[in-house]
Amino acid sequence: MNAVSIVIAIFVVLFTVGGLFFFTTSTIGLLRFPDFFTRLHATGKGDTLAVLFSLIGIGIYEGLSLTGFKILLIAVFMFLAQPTATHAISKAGMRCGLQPWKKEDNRK
Amino acid sequence: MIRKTDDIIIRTVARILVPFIQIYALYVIMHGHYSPGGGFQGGVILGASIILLLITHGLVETTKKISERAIAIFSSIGVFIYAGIGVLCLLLYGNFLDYSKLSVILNVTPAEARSMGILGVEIGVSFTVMAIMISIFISISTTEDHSKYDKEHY
Amino acid sequence: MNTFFLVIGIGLCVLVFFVLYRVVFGPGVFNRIAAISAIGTKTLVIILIMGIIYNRIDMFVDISMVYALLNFIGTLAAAKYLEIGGEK
Amino acid sequence: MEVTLLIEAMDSSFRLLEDAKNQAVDIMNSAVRLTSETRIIEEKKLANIFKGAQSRRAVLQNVMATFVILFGFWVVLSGKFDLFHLTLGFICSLVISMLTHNLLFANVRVGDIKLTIIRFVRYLPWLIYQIFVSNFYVAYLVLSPKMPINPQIIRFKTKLESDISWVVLANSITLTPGTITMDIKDGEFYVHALAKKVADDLNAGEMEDRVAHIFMEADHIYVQDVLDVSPIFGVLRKGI
Repeated sequence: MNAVSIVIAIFVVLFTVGGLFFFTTSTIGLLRFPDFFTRLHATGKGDTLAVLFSLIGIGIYEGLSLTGFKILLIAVFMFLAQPTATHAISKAGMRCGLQPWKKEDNRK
Repeated sequence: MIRKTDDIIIRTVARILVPFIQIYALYVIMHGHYSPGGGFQGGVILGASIILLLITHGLVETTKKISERAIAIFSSIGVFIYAGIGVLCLLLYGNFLDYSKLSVILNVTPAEARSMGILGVEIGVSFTVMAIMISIFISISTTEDHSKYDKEHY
Repeated sequence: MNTFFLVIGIGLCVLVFFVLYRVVFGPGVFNRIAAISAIGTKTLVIILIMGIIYNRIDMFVDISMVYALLNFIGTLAAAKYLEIGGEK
Repeated sequence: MEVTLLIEAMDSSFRLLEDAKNQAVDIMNSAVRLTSETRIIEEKKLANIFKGAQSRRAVLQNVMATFVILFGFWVVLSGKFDLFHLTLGFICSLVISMLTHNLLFANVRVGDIKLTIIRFVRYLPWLIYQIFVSNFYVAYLVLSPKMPINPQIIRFKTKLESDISWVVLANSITLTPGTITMDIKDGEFYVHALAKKVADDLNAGEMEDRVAHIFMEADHIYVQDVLDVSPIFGVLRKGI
């Protein structure tokens, strides 16, 4: 195992563990936040960066090839699709008359 | 009746994504004998891209591109291609879908003939799957009146 | 390296089980849809990690991309359906 | 007697002349009108032919551009460069570009496309930095035991015009700390913000200025524009 592969392994571990960390925070946010819109904050943002991190980690592990390019393509697609999906769900919720949670009311 | 959304964000993202999704679906169909996928999966993605167009641009604008009559024709053409290749093999003294017998017509070696025969069958399957998916979606969404849906279930 | 990816995959699976709580008990349809979309995003990464473990990532990357596409389209369709139901 | 007869004859002859003159004027007028009408019709026909040719040319351009992009995408996806697969890719991208030529280039604004792309690429690092900040913000909120949130909905009217810039703005708002775009009605953005501070940050309008700068919309002078111009100005001053 030479020096280059060790550096690559360190980067892979760093990015993938970062992805797992942000997946964890988004999941805890989904469970802990008080209402629908605040939960969307957790999933919409957390999942985008987590997927980006995990895909970068796997792409570095895979190296510069056709497969690596396809992984990059998935990352670009998620970057475009995840905010749009979040926006679509939140708009549907607002049109259906869901009331956003306020600080004053204490319902969980 | 499927109305088009009044949301400009979803409409723009869909209109940018649809051509790429379709070329990806055709890639899945055409490379079915090297990688996973093939006729059925590619057909599903192709149908899903048209459904994305339907829910964002509405029924009227989509049927300008691919009319309901064309969808019905596509569904029967797909079955015709599939069965036609099978029967052609029968006529050449082989079994049903015995592609290697096609080498007499195509003027290539039996191995290449098998590859081409699989490709033809997959194209037929994908046509049928795409057409049936779109026609199911259209017939479900145009007959039911959505306004009767009560608000308690959200 | 394979063991490391195995650990990451198991961690993601555990997270999917936690999100499943929102799917089952979440008050209302919208929480369920948001949770299902989050599960789809995690599954996409799990599929890629499975590809690394089985050493066939060139195959699994196509499946993962199809999964991302269908997840996106499914979420949009559900949102559109509920939105039409909401307008009187 | 003869005098009156003479006068009557003269009168009638004058009247005849008058009628003839009126008729001639009428005929001349109608002839002029007819020629002008035919000319207008001819011009309209010509214009129609010209416009048809122009729109056909625009469609052809769209098909060509879509075809080039899709064929490049196919080659990258396929990764096989033998004749059989390239032919398949050619046919597939041709069919799809015929089918979807008005989707990819629906309403392109007239402008410098190269400069737009360069500015967009320069915008991306800032966006990625914002996503980092937003994720750490959400992580901090989630992991802190008291969860100090105070959600509120803010609305503002945007000054952007084209749909692409709206998409970039809405998705950037969704990805940056503490805000998601909820709804857009008649150019008004409804934004759900997690805390008062975040909402104030958004109302300051830095992001909107940046997006307007990318797509060269809204009449504002930005710092970046001045920086873009300054090297040219320096060259000019050296010449003087």
